[in-house]
Amino acid sequence: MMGTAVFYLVAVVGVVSALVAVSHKNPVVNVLSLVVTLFCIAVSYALLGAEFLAAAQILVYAGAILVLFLFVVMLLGAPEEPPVGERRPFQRVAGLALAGIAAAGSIAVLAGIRVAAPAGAAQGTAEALGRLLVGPYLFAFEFISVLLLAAMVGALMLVKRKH
Amino acid sequence: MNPSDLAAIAPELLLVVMGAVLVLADAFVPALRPRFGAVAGASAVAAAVLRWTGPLPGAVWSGALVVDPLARFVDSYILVAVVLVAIIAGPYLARTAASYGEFYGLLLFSAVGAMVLAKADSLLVIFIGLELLLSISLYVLNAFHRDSGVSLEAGWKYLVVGAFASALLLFGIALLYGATGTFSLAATARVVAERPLAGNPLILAGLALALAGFGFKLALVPFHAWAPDVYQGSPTPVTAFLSVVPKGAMLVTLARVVAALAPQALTPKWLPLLATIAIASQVLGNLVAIAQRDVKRMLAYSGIAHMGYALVGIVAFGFDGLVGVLVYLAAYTVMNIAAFAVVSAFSESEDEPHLITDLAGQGWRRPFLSFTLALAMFSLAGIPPTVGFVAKFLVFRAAVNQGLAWLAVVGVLASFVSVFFYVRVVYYLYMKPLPQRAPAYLEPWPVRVVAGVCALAIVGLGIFPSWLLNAAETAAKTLLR
Amino acid sequence: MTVPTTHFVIFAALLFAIGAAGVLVRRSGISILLGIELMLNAANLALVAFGRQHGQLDAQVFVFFVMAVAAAEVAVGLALLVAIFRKQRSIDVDRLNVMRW
Amino acid sequence: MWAEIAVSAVKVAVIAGTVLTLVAVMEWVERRGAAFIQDRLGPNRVGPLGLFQPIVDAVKLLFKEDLTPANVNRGLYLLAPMISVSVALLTFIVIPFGAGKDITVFGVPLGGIEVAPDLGVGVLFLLAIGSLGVYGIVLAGWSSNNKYSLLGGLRSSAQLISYELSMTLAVLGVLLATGSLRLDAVVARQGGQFWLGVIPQWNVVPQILGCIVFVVAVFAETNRLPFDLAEAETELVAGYHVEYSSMKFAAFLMSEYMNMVTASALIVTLFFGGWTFPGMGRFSGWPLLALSLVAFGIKLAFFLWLFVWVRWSLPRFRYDQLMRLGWKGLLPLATLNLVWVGVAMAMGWIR
Repeated sequence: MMGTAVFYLVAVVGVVSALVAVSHKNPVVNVLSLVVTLFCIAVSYALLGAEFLAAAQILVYAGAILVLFLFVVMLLGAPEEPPVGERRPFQRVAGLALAGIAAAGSIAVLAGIRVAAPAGAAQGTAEALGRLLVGPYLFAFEFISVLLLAAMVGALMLVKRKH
Repeated sequence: MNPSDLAAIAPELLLVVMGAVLVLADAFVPALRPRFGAVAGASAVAAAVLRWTGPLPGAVWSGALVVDPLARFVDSYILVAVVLVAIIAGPYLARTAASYGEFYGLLLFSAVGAMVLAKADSLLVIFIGLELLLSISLYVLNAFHRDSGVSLEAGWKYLVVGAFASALLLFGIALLYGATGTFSLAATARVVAERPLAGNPLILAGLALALAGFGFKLALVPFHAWAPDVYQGSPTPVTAFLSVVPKGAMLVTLARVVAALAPQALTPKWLPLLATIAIASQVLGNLVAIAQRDVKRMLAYSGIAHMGYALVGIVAFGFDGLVGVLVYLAAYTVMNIAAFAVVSAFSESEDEPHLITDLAGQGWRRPFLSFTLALAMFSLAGIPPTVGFVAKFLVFRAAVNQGLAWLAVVGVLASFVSVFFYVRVVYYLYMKPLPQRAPAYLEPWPVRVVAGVCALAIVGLGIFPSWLLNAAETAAKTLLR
Repeated sequence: MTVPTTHFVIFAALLFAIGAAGVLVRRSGISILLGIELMLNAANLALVAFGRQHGQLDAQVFVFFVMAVAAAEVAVGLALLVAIFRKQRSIDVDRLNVMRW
Repeated sequence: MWAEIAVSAVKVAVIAGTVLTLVAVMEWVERRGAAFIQDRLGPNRVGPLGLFQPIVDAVKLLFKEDLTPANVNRGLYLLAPMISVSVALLTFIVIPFGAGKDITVFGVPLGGIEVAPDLGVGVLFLLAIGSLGVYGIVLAGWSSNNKYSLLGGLRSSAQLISYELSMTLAVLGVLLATGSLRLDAVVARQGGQFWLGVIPQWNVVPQILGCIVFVVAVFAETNRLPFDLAEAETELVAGYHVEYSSMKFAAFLMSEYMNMVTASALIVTLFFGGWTFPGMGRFSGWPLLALSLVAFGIKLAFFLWLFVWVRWSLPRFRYDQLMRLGWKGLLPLATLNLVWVGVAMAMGWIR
């Protein structure tokens, strides 16, 4: 009961702030609205029994990734972009139309699925996820480290000063 | 995890370690930088040897990977591409004074991503391998010449398109998971066999999104718009790499996904769509290529068309089709790398466009490289006795055998169109007079070596394709279990 | 009473579409990257919802990996933006138009 | 149900009240402590030993003119101090201040002196909420539309992200030894037993390295000297809060002191046995609760004093030194600590 009310609340807030995040012309407001949306997603995770992911979502996205965004926005002097559509009205219309079609289509498809009541109560605790990570998903877990290494080397390469 | 799991991925481990070593060596022993290319190439060769001498145990790492003959086949040509690119990158890096260590390190990481992708048996591993190792390294490699506007532009465009495609793919994976309840391709095949899911909207929407993601990465029409800019802007050795390795690994992944879901549930529904994409890619790629003045852009559109041909092999899914795809990938690798190797030697600066008119008259002045370029063009056009002809023949034959003769007919017609712009390159090389002030091009030996190897492969495999064919047949058998 | 999976997934689909619109419409590099983040997050939410549907934790593991991957992608993307900004003093990606066919 | 809510509400009120009182006390301690270290008297006019000074300060701040500069970004400018205070307050809800597992009040189990004893992801929650604190500073810096503020905000965001890594790694060592994310489990593990009969089994003993890293990192996370580059008054005037006055300024000040209290409480809980004390096995029920609160209070007071002590003894780091220390000093040390804990646990040296 309580959970249901919370879900619809965060869903509405999440969608609205997502709209602000992609449409407002001030980049700092964009980033902050996205923080709100991601927070709403974290709450949804908690409602879905994924408590570890909920915490990780805030820690990783709100606490690190979006701070990085803010950092870059400020480093580059928070440039405000000229209004959209000034130079490419076509792309704007096409983009919005595509997204609208995608949203309508996916909702139509998803509303059409008949889903049974949630099956098991698999709680996403840190321990349960940890056992999976070093068990069946060990390869991906190790492999992701190569990915992070590559990203680190690449990001540094792009911004370091000439020697 | 057990020791056999580690043994199964020994080549990948070797490349990861060597990549990290090269990055570190750049900082600690800068004097050795000019030798990094040789080290990277040698590691790739060693990895290939390990792959061919090592075990092929099938599913390893709790079903995350399948190390089978198919994976070995794809690995081989990925590694060949790495060796060739490592060789031609030397002169480029020397000219631009870029960071050697990072370049080769990322090249090796990228190759590992492609190799993992080629043997992924789980949507999770596909996602990580495809999007990230393959893409993240490539975003940086595209923008490697970061003082140049076009290089940064190429990196940015590839990043946005790549990330957009990965998001599409991820949502597709989510929907597929919603329908099947598993990430494993092997398990998906079982689920699909047990329960007919053909009409399930989730699986259809999921496949559509995943297909769009793959389409972006393979630069298939209508997801192709990024390719010309990225091809033109990236450093030429990187273009050579990115035009062959990601596409090959991804086509094989696509084949694995299709093999898991098809034929029970999907083939009839998806056939027209895939066929349309294939035809559109061939037609658009070849027609727009005619209008190009820049060789790299022309090759980009030609690449779009070639992925359209290769997709015919997937549409005509089955043993013949798969063999066709594999041979096509191998052929495409040698002819494309040959073309880019020569183009990189025929240009003064990476920032300037590589105009076709710049090639005028070079045929007589620089006979060896020009001959290789001409050979590559004939092969891309599919003219016998080159390997390009063999590849096209196999793919179209597979289509005919599957009762899709019309698809083959369209393909052949599209190939006829393409002859025009491929041969135009040869025409410029040999029939046009050398301009008064022809730039003095460098012709470093590494480029000549690569050109020679590729030329030999184009003709050799074109005349004696049985070796390649046998390898591809062995590989294809494993997928159709 | 629990919220049906469908509702979670519709929420995710809406966010996904909004993110996609952002990527297609915006001109500022930062906003484009934000849109991509939103899309990835929407897909994550759908994954977790389906995971509960199937009573499995595998989807949550997948999401965990996607988070790592997104972080890496953002790091490279922002580094590229900084490099572009140094080159042309702007992150308006419409100005990245040297190459035309 | 109503009894449970009432007990929770009382707990929240008591903990929040204590923390806010501590903030006022700390302000006095800081001023008197600074004076003591610099061999002068400090505020001594209002009340005995100047103890009522914080009240006077608060009144002064309250009645000052509340300026909002003309060209700030209004919404974000107002939001920033609120974020800072809310984040600082939120982090308290998982910290166990005292015993009380075995106590029931009006038939409701007390579950320890902690607001949310049932939160399974305790430490993660703390880290997650703590990582949001940077928004207050960054937004204050940006929305003020002032070069000094912006620089302060920028520095701060880089600093907080860098040190958060080392801090988290240091915490991981403790979590690895505990095998749980819950802070009460962390405390329980350290209580009661002794090495060689005399050394309490506090995490600080096997993980001295992790403890040092953690302490240094939280100094940076709270933006206290020697890491207060975000507000370095000699170069940046006052950094991110230069444009703030009156209560909004006080909000930043309060959140800094609250963060200090949290940080000290965390050091105590993670590395110094939390509310446990030697010989506590002989007590139970209310006496145990009372003694545990005293034990926690003493430990907490020591680390709070450490914050003051360090602030008035050490000079400020230069920005590049700060970054070097974070990435080349603390991060490897924290990793080393984690490896050591892993090895020690695998070999059975730590149970």
